Amino acid sequence: MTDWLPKDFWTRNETLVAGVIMLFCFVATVSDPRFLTITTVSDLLRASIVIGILAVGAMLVLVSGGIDVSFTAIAVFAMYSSTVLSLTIWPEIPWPVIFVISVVFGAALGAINGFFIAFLGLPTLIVTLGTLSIFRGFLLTFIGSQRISDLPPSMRDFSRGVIARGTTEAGNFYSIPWAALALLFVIVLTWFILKKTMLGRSIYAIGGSVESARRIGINVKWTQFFVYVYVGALAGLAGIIHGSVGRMADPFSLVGLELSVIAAVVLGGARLIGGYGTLTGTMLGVALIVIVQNSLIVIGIPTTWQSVTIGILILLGTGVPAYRAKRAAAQAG
Amino acid sequence: MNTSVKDFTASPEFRLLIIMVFVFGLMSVLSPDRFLSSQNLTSMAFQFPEFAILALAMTIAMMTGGIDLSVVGIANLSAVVAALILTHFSNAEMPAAQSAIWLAIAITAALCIGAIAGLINGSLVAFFGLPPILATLGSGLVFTGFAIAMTGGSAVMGFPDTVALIGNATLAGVPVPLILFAVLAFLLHLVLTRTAFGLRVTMYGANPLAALYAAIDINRMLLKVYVIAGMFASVAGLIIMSRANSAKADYGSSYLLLAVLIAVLGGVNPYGGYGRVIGVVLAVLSMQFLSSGLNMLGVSNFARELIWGALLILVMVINTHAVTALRSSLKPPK
Amino acid sequence: MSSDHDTAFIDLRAITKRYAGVTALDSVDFTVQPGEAVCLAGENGSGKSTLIKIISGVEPATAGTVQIAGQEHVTLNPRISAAAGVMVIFQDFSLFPNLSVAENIAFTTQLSTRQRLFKFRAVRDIARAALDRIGVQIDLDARVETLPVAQKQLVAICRALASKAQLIIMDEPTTALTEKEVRRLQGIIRMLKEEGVAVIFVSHKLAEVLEVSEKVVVLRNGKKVAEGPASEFDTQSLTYHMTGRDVPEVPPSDVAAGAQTLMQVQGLGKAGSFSDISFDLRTGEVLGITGLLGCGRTSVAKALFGLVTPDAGSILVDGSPVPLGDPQAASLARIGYVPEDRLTEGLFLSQSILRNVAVGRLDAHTSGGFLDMTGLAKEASDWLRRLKVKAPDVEAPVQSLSGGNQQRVALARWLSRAPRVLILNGPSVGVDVGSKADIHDIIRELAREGIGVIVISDDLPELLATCHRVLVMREGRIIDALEGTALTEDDLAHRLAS
Amino acid sequence: DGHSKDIATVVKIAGIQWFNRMEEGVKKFAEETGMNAFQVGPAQADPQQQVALIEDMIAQGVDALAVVPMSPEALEPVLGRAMEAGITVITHEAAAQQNTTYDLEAFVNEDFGANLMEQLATCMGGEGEYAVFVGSLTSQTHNQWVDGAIAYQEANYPNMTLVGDKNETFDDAEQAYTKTQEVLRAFPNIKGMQGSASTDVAGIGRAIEERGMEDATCVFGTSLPSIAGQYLETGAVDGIGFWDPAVAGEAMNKLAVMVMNGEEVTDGMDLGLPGYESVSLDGKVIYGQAWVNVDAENMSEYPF
Ligand SMILES: Nc1ncnc2c1ncn2[C@@H]1O[C@H](COP(=O)(O)OP(=O)(O)OP(=O)(O)O)[C@@H](O)[C@H]1O
Ligand SMILES: Nc1ncnc2c1ncn2[C@@H]1O[C@H](COP(=O)(O)OP(=O)(O)OP(=O)(O)O)[C@@H](O)[C@H]1O
Ligand SMILES: O[C@@H]1[C@H](O)[C@H](O)CO[C@@H]1O
Ligand SMILES: [Mg+2]
Ligand SMILES: [Mg+2]
Repeated sequence: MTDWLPKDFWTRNETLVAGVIMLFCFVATVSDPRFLTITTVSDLLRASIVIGILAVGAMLVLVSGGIDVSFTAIAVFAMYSSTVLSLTIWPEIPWPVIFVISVVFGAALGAINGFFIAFLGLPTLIVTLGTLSIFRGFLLTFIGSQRISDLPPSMRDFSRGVIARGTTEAGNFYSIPWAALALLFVIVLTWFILKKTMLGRSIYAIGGSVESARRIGINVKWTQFFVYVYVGALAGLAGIIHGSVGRMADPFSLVGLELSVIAAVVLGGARLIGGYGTLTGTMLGVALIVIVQNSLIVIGIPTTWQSVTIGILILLGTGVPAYRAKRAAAQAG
Repeated sequence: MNTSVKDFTASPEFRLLIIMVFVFGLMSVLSPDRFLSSQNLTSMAFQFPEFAILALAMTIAMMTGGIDLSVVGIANLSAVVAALILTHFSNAEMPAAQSAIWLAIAITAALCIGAIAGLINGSLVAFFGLPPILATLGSGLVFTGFAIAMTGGSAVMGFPDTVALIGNATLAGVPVPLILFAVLAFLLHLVLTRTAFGLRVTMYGANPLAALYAAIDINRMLLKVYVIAGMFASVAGLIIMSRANSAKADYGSSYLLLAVLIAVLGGVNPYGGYGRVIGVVLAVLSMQFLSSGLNMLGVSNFARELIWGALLILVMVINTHAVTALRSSLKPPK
Repeated sequence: MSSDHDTAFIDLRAITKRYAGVTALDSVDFTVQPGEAVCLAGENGSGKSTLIKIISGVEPATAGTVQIAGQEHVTLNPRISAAAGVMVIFQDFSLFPNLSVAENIAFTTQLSTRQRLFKFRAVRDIARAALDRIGVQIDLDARVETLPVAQKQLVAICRALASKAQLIIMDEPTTALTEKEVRRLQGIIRMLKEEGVAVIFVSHKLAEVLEVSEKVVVLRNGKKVAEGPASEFDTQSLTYHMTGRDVPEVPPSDVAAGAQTLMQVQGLGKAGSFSDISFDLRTGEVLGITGLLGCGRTSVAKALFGLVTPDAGSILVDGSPVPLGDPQAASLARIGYVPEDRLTEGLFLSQSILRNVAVGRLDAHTSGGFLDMTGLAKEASDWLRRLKVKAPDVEAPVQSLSGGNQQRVALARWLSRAPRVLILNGPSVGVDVGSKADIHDIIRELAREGIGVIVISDDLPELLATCHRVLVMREGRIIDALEGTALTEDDLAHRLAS
Repeated sequence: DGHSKDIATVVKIAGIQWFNRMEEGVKKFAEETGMNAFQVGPAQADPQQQVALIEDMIAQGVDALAVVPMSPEALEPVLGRAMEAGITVITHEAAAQQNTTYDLEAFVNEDFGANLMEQLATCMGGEGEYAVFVGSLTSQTHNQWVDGAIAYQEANYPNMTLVGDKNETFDDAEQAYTKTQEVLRAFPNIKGMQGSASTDVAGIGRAIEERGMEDATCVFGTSLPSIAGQYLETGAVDGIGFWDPAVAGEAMNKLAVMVMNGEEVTDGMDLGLPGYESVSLDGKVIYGQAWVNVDAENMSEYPF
């Protein structure tokens, strides 16, 4: 009857997270019928864009068997420096150009991570911990530490641009910003790379076993290098969107979010040991965190309990499969 | 004949010693009147213990190949609980003896929170099999979350004057926080090198599966590790509380990565099995000299962050190259 | 000789490989003809794996020339070597646990054709063709991590086949396999030879090596010491060439007449794994347990040591019950367990030799909460000396030791705890012939001292050389107990295979 | 340079326009007097980070500190140590500070709060729900403004109701944005909002714009045109009030030098700075007297 479902459907993290999301929505709708409206959906979507893009990057790194904690610093570095650059040399710059600059900056910083990790073989956590400090320290020391709110006007235009905006007959206001397209683009592109290219399969292979990958002739170094460059580019994109949509180039923002993003990804089923992780899972993980962050109040839990709730979700989301695996291992002897 | 001396000069700790001496020397030369002033020296001694103690907590967790991302959460939750006890039950008018009793109760409560939090972390790792990084990431949010829920996210303040003593007083001219750090560092050193528990921690970190097969009681060991980390975090929390004369759910959030960074810089292997307290102490001192020295030179705090990161990667590059050299000079594993 | 070189698929001349301080290979000439099966023999550390790494391009040679299919390669890497038709099946198979069977089989092919895009359909076709060729059926979509060992090996072989291998190199392929799987493997090798595929076969198991090979090459200390048709070698002469000495094995002397029952295992069972396991072990007795892969012998051994929790039955030592599923309790009852996989389960590789022994005796040397470091070190060194561990420096990491010495360190840890029952799982897996005989000596010696020893092994000569009695397991049950005159190699082999 | 002094101005948070503007004042002071006057601030508006910064300044051996405390009470021990070390301490926005030589206030804070409320109430037509925002529950002036405003509303506009607690934003526009979304979700009929931290109205304004509620709501608060301008343009924010932080920064530094030179501060004296021409002295607290109200019409008059 359920042949079309993957064999492990019922035990997958994706299923668990989707279940929790549905449960949450159900309870929320019961306590406040206004919850299940297009307003909520558009609010949540908006809140998911930046985290979503960052999470895709974090997932890719996890799949390759590494961990990256520097992507927030990359994002804010790319965003801030591209904004400052634009303001100094060409304030009338069209936003797509700023976006490209930011993405290129991000990729360049990612390349630095990639260099240390792929070519010098340093442990990923340590490298990215170091570059987190370096990127942010460099940014704040040499590029600027002021929050800039008079952005290039085109960035403001971007943030005010919407794909759709309006009020439903029931009186529910919604707006879907252009930035949502960026998230969509990132998902499609990453899906293509991971599923349809040898490069993508190599990333999974390396995450499964670096040694095996090396032995069958996968170019491990360049593949890893690519991963960090790509993730850097995504961070650059996320950063510039964050800046535009937030109407401020804040060099202090984003950093501090890295662990929550990784948590969302792990909730979605990616494993720290590498080789496992899906886009669906990642998006579900992000959705869950965003919903909890934004809608706890609707189901009658004061927002001051937000942290506790997310913490417990992470513990459950990672604990249930971990415990199951532990039991299975004990069973197998 | 001198193998142990030779070993030491080849060890990461020795390199750290050189770095520390170099930084100290450099700063003394660059700004002799200020860096070596007694004002600066005492100020340094007041500053670093709070995050240094968190680094010690991180060290023991890392020795097992784990990590404790909840230390700052534990520190703040402990401090918030202590602060609430103090603000509810004691006040400025109270006789000193009575407020001292409340202070003792608050401190005990904070340490209990640390122990319980550690027990929770340990159980998640030992009994539920969560990877430590996720277990403590989640639990850290929960601990912080409780602190937020208890305070509404605001700072708790209004303590009797005695509270300020923990973080601001001196004993025979030595700042109390420094004394606390020294005592804890020495204790941890003893525990790691001179007790069966400490050796087991190291061995487990080197190969958890082999530890299981060697009939080591892993669960109990892990519980102890995280309880120690939790209680160390509580002490750090109390110092922070005393120095900020207040407690808040998100104090010291920048200390988390700093603690990891110091531990790794101190030569602790983040995958477990190697680490020495002396290395961590040297790393802490290097960081503090560097950061104070730069402060003397009027360099912004942000540049310090930059330099810390660079130092970490530099040390890693040196250490791993040392490791490859070491490896090729030995017969390799199959 | 010159004609050898003319037709050879692999032609190595005067290959030298130096690592810092070690000469792993010393001017070795080595040829493999198309369709030829070559056995590469040698003790641990003699250079076998190094030779393979050079052929497969994983490591460059320090000196000498490498020709593959008549073409000289100055720089070689795994990709070039694979493209030339050299495929290696490493001891650990080097598969991707997280990928499907199909992808594992076809990945190398896809890489070598320099595809940029991943064609799902093509990958499945390639994989199915490879599986069909050796006539096995495995679910193409199953994740490799979910497969049993023997199937993983088949996947590894299929991967080599799929990429049109001219030469398949198997580095110690049989250590994880039992007799039956070894036979199947031998069958596959014969088939490959018929198809013109050459095979290099590295193994410590001498008998099986001789059975499929045409040519034997023996390395010792990085030098080629013997080479010739397999028919000219027998186990004994191979051993002689490998070690440079003859290693005679003496069977164990009888168990003392008045020996008491030491351990009683009654009705031990665990659903899906083993059931109704009952036996007694006397002081000074060496009991063997054997059976095919997955027959449950490792699970039983682990259950005896508390690493697996049985659902039924009991274990008594000296008449008092040992709590089940609790390694600490087992070790308190003075049961010891030396696991199968030294590297992952047995040793703390990065830790010192001394600590690897001492970790078993920490509590005994604790007073007032602190360790007596000198006492601990002294005791450990004593044991290392008694077991003749050859170590320049006991503070060196245990990974610097050879396989045989590593195994002795693992033994020393348990012996220092004065066990009454010692369980040895695969005591000589991956250990060279010389050390193997020494380990067998130690086992017999332990028995004479009154320890009850349980040896789990599928190495029949090993069982014969050490055991008084052998239990044969199949599908989780004990199906036979052989003793005395019934204990012959033929008989054992027959019971296993039947 | 025997008479040149090191004066550190330690603000709540680095890099927000409010304190950037203050830094301009500090720099101007340094230029005009030749003193080594400079400004520092932590990355987040966090009392503990401010303590650490002040500790750094003590270690540097500065002669005077001009501090804008995030939460005055948290700074008592460290300011105590500073004073023990012989450092002159001037505070701003912290009338209750114990360990300070003088505290400088731009005006009577409760009045300023009432002034904002009067504008808010007028905009709301004297009725409806409103919410209030503060940088921190421990930031003294913010609470004085909000409390002053609430008292004024209760006395004069009985048809208005305060909903929710004081929303804490930690001088971070992003947090103000998040808090506003929560308020909008919990109180869909809300009509008015009053901010305190200069960043509050920016966060509020952004949330209002995203929901298209520019015309349905009234938003007032302390801020600067450079922060709130883009929202004043669209009507997401309706009006702001402020005092010039540059002048306040300069005034603190000037006071510090006066104290170090042993000059006396007296009631009614002229600090020689706009808004502080005739200060009043109440214990250790010095009050100036000028704030400005700004809306979309006159914002161009204040290019900071
Ligand atoms: N990467 C390396 N660095 C230094 N020495 C090495 C390295 N690899 C191998 N050696 C040394 O080269 C020699 C030959 O090793 P090799 O692995 O080829 O032996 P082997 O015959 O395969 O042994 P085994 O039967 O144990 O697998 C040994 O002395 C080994 O220690
Ligand atoms: N009858 C059975 N049915 C299903 N699974 C089994 C059965 N017997 C054993 N297994 C499983 O096969 C795997 C191997 O079992 P076990 O380790 O006991 O076998 P073994 O023959 O001792 O292995 P080895 O050859 O490595 O010593 C385990 O995962 C075990 O759970
Ligand atoms: O909080 C600060 C100032 O102290 C002032 O209150 C105005 O807003 C700022 O953000
Ligand atoms: Mg080998
Ligand atoms: Mg309006």
